[in-house]
This record gives sequence, structure tokens and C-alpha cells, in this order.
Amino acid sequence: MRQNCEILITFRIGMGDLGQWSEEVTRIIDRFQSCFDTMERYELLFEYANKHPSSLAIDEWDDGNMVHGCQSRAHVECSLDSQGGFVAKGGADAQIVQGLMAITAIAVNGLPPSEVANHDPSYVEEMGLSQILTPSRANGFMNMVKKVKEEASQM
Amino acid sequence: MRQNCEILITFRIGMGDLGQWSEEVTRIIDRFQSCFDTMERYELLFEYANKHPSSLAIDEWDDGNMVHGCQSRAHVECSLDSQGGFVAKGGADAQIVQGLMAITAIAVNGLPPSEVANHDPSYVEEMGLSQILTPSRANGFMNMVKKVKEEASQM
Amino acid sequence: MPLDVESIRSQFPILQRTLPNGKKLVYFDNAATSQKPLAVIDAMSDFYKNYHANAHRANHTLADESTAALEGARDRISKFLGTSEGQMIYTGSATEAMNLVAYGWARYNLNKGDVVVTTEMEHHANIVPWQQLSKERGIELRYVPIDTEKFTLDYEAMEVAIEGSSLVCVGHVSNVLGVRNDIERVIKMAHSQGARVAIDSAQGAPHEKIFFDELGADFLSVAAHKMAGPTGIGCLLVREDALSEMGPFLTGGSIVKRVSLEDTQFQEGYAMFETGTPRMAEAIGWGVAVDWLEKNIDFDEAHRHVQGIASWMATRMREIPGITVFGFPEKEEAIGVVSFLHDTIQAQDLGYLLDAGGFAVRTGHHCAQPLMEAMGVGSTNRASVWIYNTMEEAEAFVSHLESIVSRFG
Amino acid sequence: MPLDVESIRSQFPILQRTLPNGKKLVYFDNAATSQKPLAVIDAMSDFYKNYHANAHRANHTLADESTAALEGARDRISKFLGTSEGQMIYTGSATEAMNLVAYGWARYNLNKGDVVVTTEMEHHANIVPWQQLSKERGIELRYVPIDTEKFTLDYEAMEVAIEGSSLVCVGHVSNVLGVRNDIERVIKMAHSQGARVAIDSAQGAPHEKIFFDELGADFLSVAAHKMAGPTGIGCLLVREDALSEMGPFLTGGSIVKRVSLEDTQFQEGYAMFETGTPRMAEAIGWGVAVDWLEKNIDFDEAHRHVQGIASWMATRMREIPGITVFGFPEKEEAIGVVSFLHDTIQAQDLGYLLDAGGFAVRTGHHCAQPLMEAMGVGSTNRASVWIYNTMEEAEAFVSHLESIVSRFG
Ligand SMILES: Cc1ncc(COP(=O)(O)O)c(C=O)c1O
Ligand SMILES: Cc1ncc(COP(=O)(O)O)c(C=O)c1O
Repeated sequence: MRQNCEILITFRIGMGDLGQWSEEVTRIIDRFQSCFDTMERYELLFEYANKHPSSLAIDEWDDGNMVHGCQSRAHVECSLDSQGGFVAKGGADAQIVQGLMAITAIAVNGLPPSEVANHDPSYVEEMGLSQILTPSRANGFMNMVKKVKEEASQM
Repeated sequence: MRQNCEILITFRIGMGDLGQWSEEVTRIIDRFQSCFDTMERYELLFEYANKHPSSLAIDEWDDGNMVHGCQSRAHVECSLDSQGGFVAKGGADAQIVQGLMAITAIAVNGLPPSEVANHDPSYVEEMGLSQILTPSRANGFMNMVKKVKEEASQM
Repeated sequence: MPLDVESIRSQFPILQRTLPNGKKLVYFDNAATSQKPLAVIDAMSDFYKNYHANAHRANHTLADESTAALEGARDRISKFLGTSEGQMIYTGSATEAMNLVAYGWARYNLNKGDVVVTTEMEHHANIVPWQQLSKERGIELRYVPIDTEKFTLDYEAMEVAIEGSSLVCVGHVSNVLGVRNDIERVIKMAHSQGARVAIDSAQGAPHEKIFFDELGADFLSVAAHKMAGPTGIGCLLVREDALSEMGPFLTGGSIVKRVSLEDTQFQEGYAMFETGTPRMAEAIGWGVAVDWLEKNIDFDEAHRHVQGIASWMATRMREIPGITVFGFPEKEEAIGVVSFLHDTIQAQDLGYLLDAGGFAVRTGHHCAQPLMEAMGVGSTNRASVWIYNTMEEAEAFVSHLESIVSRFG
Repeated sequence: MPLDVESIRSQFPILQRTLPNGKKLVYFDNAATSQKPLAVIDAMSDFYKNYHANAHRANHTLADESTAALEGARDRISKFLGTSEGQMIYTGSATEAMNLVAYGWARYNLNKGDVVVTTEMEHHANIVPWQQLSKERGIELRYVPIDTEKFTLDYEAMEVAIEGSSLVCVGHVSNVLGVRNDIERVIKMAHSQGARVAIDSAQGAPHEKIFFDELGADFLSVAAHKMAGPTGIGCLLVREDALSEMGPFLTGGSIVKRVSLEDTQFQEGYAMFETGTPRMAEAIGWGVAVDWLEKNIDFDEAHRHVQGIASWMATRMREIPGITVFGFPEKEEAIGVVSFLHDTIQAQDLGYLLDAGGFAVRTGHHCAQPLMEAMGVGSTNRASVWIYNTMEEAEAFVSHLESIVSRFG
């Protein structure tokens, strides 16, 4: 399907060349790569959603931390921990989005903000999530990453 | 062109089976059939427009004798002559329409109204005018014939 | 004779689609928009490839052909909807058709204190125009509630609401519940009070043959894209006497007899409302769609087919732990829509998980937030069935839903 | 580099058409509507065959693909017109775009005694909405006359007319005369008086690259079908500050954040104005049309090509006995339109006689009756040129016209 391919290509380019990831992220990639099908990938996403390392409680959701362009509600709050490491807390009403947020948090939390500002989220590509991330979902995910990177660059 | 053919077929059916015409009409058919191309047919129509046997003067054009559904203005006034023969007077601002009206007048004038009420105008088909009578022009012509027949049927 | 579903399916190219995830498409989002048979798609291409020109007032062959096609379509569509071409106004959509009632009729006939009645069950297209009118003109807007036990309109409340009203606006079929409202009764009630009636038939016309002249409604809106036709076109059907009370709405070329610097003399009848270059490809495509329906679909059989599938799905889905089905898709007169939710799997997630199996359903408030509120939910998942769906698809759907619930529930 | 007209022509299927009278089509009715390249036709078929679904708020793949295509088209079309997607509102046509200015801006901002300025040269789409507004609201409507010697707007009279006005509505290019108005000057004049400016660019956008943001107009209307795009879609471009002064016009689904029984909270920006199921196939087709133009057409070259042909035709036609050409298609900035009449061959007959040679021209008042009046005629024959026309076609046209005049004149 032509239209769709164009979008996916943009999406790939938007994510830059494949980078090097932390051990943790590499392990997640491996787990996703061993999935049999989309349904299993969703199961994994639900799993990460449930064990989100820094989820944002629903009473902290406000206009300021809202991610625009998502189909469902999504919020990201960024801060620094006591060692100056980056912390992204995320909350979404959909588990799948929450799962993506969890993985992003795992990938960026603890890094110096300057690194987060240049963060390359192409691991979702490696995880085989591009089938799941149809154009507008990819758009929502990219907006979330963009918000994280922007906030990091201002720290 | 599919769409067009459909319309032309309707148009043919609408005109009924080919009938028998007066000597005068047969002569006109012969003249049209000897035309080389559309331009020559138009020349003939212009000629008939100019020698319209009963044209309707422009100051007699009114809402009552107007033919609807023509691209240009067209008016037909029907009456009986002193012998009870039918008389259609026609006027149009386009010569081509005026020519068609002239031929119709030649075909029906002098006939008893009851015959005019059942008038079959398929001679225009025989004249090779269906190329000229694209759908909406055919429509205008058919409306004119319809008006003549309706008025005749009420006499 | 039952529908020949295999033959029907084979005429819809998109139904052969395999999704990027390798699954075959199972399209259960028909209430949002229907798919198109090849004949419709080809007719529009044929127009653009062979005889596209601006219709009307032209003296060249192409323009004449396009005019004939455009007007031929009007003739066939209006006949298909049980009326004649003088009673049909092409619009951009069903939504725009309802706006035409608001701007072209109500603004010319209603004033401060007049009453418009609509219902809680309506699509936003049959609510927001009346709210706007109410704000601008001081018109009183009354809502007929739904009976949340029976999931029908509360006709007794309607009787009261209609008293002293000037316009009653009711949906033919609910896009959320598939409820077929008793529009015949509503029309009678309204007319007995001297009120005009506007029926939103966006969801009705795809499932039930419309006999507009017999029905007696004053206005009825239709969307082409929900009944095998293209996007970008719909129509408003208008009864003759209501039409004579209407005034210009969208203005410009085509709808005028004569424009001078001082004033404009408008065309009469439907021709007063179709300004600008006509939606030609769209009208031609829709004309072919109604021909196609006429030829391929017996509407009674289609209803039995669609209702049979939806009814079976609803019954089976109610047996799945945690699934709630709203309303009564099992009822004989219900129209192929199954709205549902799971207790713990959030609606959007459920939509994605169904999509992972190739099943296209809609998730959201379906542009009917007041109804959602009455039902006490923010959104639903909605599977909606049309003529080309099969029992096999329904079975696969239910079994995929079962597996989702057992894995994610 | 001059246009590669042969390569361009080969991409328009209709240009290969042979008419029922055996003549090859020569299409000189481009000001009425342009033809479409195969890429545009195929893109729409592809949509219907492969990924048609209702856009927005959906969680299934098809809906996601159609949303991406719809929004991708918005992005490319707005960029092509020199602005960004937030400034573009899809409408059904250029006519509807001007009505959106009248209903969505003027009705919220103008009141009794306010002044709207338009001109005698306008298409009815840029006159009738203002007359209606004037009637409903007691707004004063002023017309800038044309200079019937120079066939241009009378800019001195315009200076006076604009004084104290709130809105100035001017055509970019006349569909009857091909005159390119000095819209830059008009925009400056209007803004210096604190008035907003609406440009009717239905005839401008097909011939001249629009840089909306640079231009500084507040509103600008465009018709897709006149620039290689499909029927049934156009747009209004709106400057940010003007957009913030607009209020809802057509209402229903999609344009709302939240609907309750009491009230509706609308979306902001362009999203407040696109209600109902989007014109999806149309937007996608138009998006491909602008891609096609971007790739195949250098607008400066196109202008030279089009103007060169029209200028040559006008010059030669003036030499034919009895033929009057209106205005000055020979001027360098004129845009490919030749309006003409014969002394004795009535306009409609002349149209038919040209059609007999395969030449499609338009005959009538071109929805510009006030201009016709100023020119002292009821109608004209109009040949209008676009990118795919050739000098050979122009030569054949002139020679056929000569033969008509000698045989029928
Ligand atoms: C100058 C001008 N303005 C507006 C329009 C209206 O465009 P549409 O018919 O596409 O709405 C036209 C089309 O003929 C035009 O030539
Ligand atoms: C009941 C109902 N009314 C009106 C509409 C509006 O139709 P459209 O979006 O085609 O204008 C819809 C479409 O979803 C609908 O379901």
C-alpha cells in the first residue's frame, strides 16, 4: 500500500540510523524479536505497561504535561533525579501507549539530559513494532519522544 | 463513451420506430443524408432557419410559449389554420434551434391535430442529426416536440 | 432469495486486502463508512478519463455529456430514494444536509421562542446545528430522552416535547445502538402538532429502502459514502411545500437567474441550493452506486442477512467474560450495529488488539456524546455489519475477541 | 527550460479522446475546469480499492492509513500554496470557501453600517454572498468599477471605496478577461485602512504559484478542479489572526471537543470548520495533483506557454471579420483567456460550430453578469488555455473559426 509505505519510510528516517542501546534496551529488543506475532508483541507491551518504572499518577495529568496528537490521553512529566539523571514519568489511558512510555522511560531514565536531547528511538523499529505503529500511532509516539527530547534539551 | 451511448439509446427509443414521412420531410432527409460532415449539416440547418415557414416574431415570445430545458431561448406557439390544419410557429435566439424548429414546422404544419399529437420526430435521426444533438440539446429538442404534441392533443 | 454474498464480495476490491501485519481484512466499520464496488470506482475514473468537463451552460460535447451524466444521476438517486429529482438537493455530506435545514429553512422560518425538538440519541450532526440556532435565535431546544432500559426513544416524553414545537429532528437509525426509531410515528406526532420533521437517515438509507414521498417527512438527509457511494457527497430530500419555504443558503454561481449590482434573482426549487461547480464525479459515482444496489441487493434480504450476523455476534459476545453489549442488536428490527466494552481492557487497546487480528471496528464516542452520557460511558467499541460481511467473519471475530479477553482481560 | 508539453499531454487520458463526430478533442475550456493527469485519477481509485475508511478517531489499520493520507495531503497542499496546514480549511469548492468567509468571519465581525467592498469584475461567487450579507445585516456593499478602456479595475475608485471599509473582496484573475489584478496593491490599500482582504483565487492558483504567507491576504479561496485536482473540493486559506476571529459555520461531528445537552465546546483553528466525514478521496486526489504540478510544472514557464498561445490566438482572431476580442489577452501579465463574439453568428451557435470541429469552448455569461453588463454584452464565447494546450491546437482553432465565419458569418 503506497501511502502507508511512504509514511513508514518517513518514520524510519525520522528515527535516524540505528544506534547503540543500553543493555536493558537490548534485552527488551531481544524479547520483542522473539515474539511470534503481533499479539505476542502486544502482550509484552502490556507487561511493560504494568511494570512501568516511573508511571505518572492520573492526578498528576494536566494540560502542561499532555502529549498532543495521540488517539488516547497521554502525559509525560520530565525531571532530574538527585544525581542529575533524567527522569521521564509517563501516564496514558491506553495500556499499549503506557507500554511504549515504559520502554522509553527505561531507555532514557538516568541518562544525562544532553544525551536524552539527542535520543534516538529507533529501537521500536528493531522491536518489530512498526507493524503496530500505524501512521497516526507512530505520530503519537513520535510526539511523546519529541516532548521528552525538548524538555531534556532545556534542562 | 458509455454514459453518452446510454443517453443516445434512450433518445432513439424515445423517438419510437422510424415512421413514414411526407414528401417534403423525405426530401429534407435526403438533403441531410447527402451532407459530407457535421459542418454541412449545420449549414443546412442555418438555411432552414432562414426560410422558416412560420417563425414566431420576437415580440410574441412570452412565458406561455417558452420551451423549457433549452440552452438558449426558444418559443413555440401552436394554433389551427382556417382549414383546421395545425400550425406551429417557432422562434429561437440560436439559428440551429430555429432550424430544428423550421423542420418540425414543415413536418407538422397542415396536419390534423390528432396526427400531430402522435407525431414521431425520428426523422432527425434519419437526417444524421444525432451527432449534433448531444444529450442536453436532444433534451431541448424533445421538449419542443413534446410541447407541440401536448398542445395538439388539447385541440 | 438470499443475498449472493460471495458474488457481492467479489465486486469490492478492498475486501481482498491483506493488512501489513499479514492478516486478511475483516471490515466491521460499516457504520462509519461503507466500501465501494468496482463499478463505482471505475465510473468515476471513466468520467475523469473520458468526459470530464464543467456541467451546465456549455455548448461543447464534453460538457454536454457531463451534464447528462450529472442529471441522470440525480434522476436515478432521487428515484432510488422514493422521490423525484425536484425534491433532491445535492450536498457535501449528510452533515451538510442537516445544516441546510438549519440555514436554508429554520433561519427563514423560526424565531425567538419557537421550539425545536431533537433527541439524546442523535449524532452530533443532528444536535450541534440546533444548539447553534438556539444560541443565535433564542430558539428553545428540547431533547427527548432515551429509555435506558429498553434502549429506545421515550415516545411518551416525545409526545410532550413536540407540543407547540415547529421542527422535530430525529435519527432514523442510531449509529451507536443500531436502534431503528419509529420515524413513521414521529412524523405523525409532529405533523399533528403542525411541526415539520427532519429525519437524519445517514444510517437508515444504507439498510432500508427509503420511500421519501410515502414517508411524508419534510426533510431527510443521506450520506452517499455509507451506501456504496463516494466520499464528498450526500443529499437533502425536501417535500415540495417545505422547499417553498426555504431561502438561499450557500450562494454564488449556478443558483441564480440574474445578478445585477443591486440584487440577485435566485433559481427556484432545488436549483436554489447547489452553487458552484457541481460535485460531478461524486454524483456520477453515487448514481452508479444506487444502480448497483438496485441490481444486486434486495433490501429485505439484506436486512435479514445483516441483522442475522449482528444478532449472532451480540449473543455470543455477551457470553464472553467481562464483555458488555449495549442495547439489543438481537432485536428483529435492529440494524447491524454491536456496541460493546470490556470491563478491564480499555476501549482503544481493545481496538488495537482486534486490529491485530485484521478486524476493523470503530472505537470512540461515535459523535454521539449525549448518548454516551445517557449510557454512562465515554466510548464504546463498535462492530457494524453490512451486505458483504459473512458469518465466517463474525465467527472469526468472536473467536479472536475470546482469545484477546483470555490473554489480556 | 520550456514545458515538455508532449510529455505533459501524454499524462492526461482525456486529451486522447475522439468525439462522437469523429473529431479529436481540443480542450479550450480550462477556465471552467481543468483536466486531470492519470496519477490523480489512479490515486483516488487506489484509495477506494485499497485503504478507504473513515479517517480520524479510529484504531484500525485502514482508518489509520486513510487518516495519514488525508493529513498528508493537507500538509502538501498547504505547502504548495505557500502556507502551513494550520492555515488551510478544506471546503467543497472555491464558492463554498467564499461563503465560509461570509458566514464564518463576516457574520461574527460585521454589523449594520459596516462596509464590504467588491468589484464589478467578480465571479458571482464573490458577489452574491456579499449581497446576501448586506441584505441580512444592513451592511453597505460597494462595487469598484472596471475601466472599460483598459479592462482593468479602476484603482483610483478602489482607493475611495476602501475608505472606512472592513472587508475587501477581490478576484485574483478574471475568468472572463484573464486580467490579473494587482492584488498586492489591493492588499496594501485595504490593510492601510484596517480592512481585511479576501482574494478569490479560483483562476489565480492554476496559473501562478501562490505564496499565501508572503502575500499577506487574510483569506484566499482555491478550487482544486481548476488546477488538475478532482471535483468536490477546494479550500480557504486564512491568516492566523483572521482565523482567531472566526466562529463556527457548518456544524456537526469532528469539529467539537465535547458536546453536552447544554452546550458544545468547539475545536480551535481550522479544525473548527471541517465537519462531517472528510472529503477523503478528493483531498487525496488533490494532494497528488499538487505533487504532480510540483514535479512537472515550472509556473513561470507555464505562464509564458499559456500566455503565448492565448496572445497569438487573440491577435489572429482580431483579424477575422466580425470577431471582437474583449480586453487584452496579448498583455504579458494576462492569463490565457480569450473572450470573443461574432457580429452576426449568435454565441451559442458559434459554440456548436466550434464543437463541430472538436473545439471545446465555453459560451455564456461565465457567472459574471455585472461584468457582462459593464462590457455591454449578454454573453461571450471564451477559449481558455492551460499547460497541456499547444500552438498546433491554437492554429487549428483559428483556422476552424475562420472557416465558420466565412461559411456562416
Ligand atoms: C473567478 C472565479 N471565482 C470563483 C469560481 C467558483 O469556483 P467553483 O465553481 O469551483 O466553486 C470560479 C469558477 O468558475 C471562478 O472562475
Ligand atoms: C446518524 C448519523 N448522522 C449523521 C452522520 C454524518 O454523516 P457525514 O459524516 O457523512 O456527514 C453520521 C455519520 O457518522 C451518522 O452516523
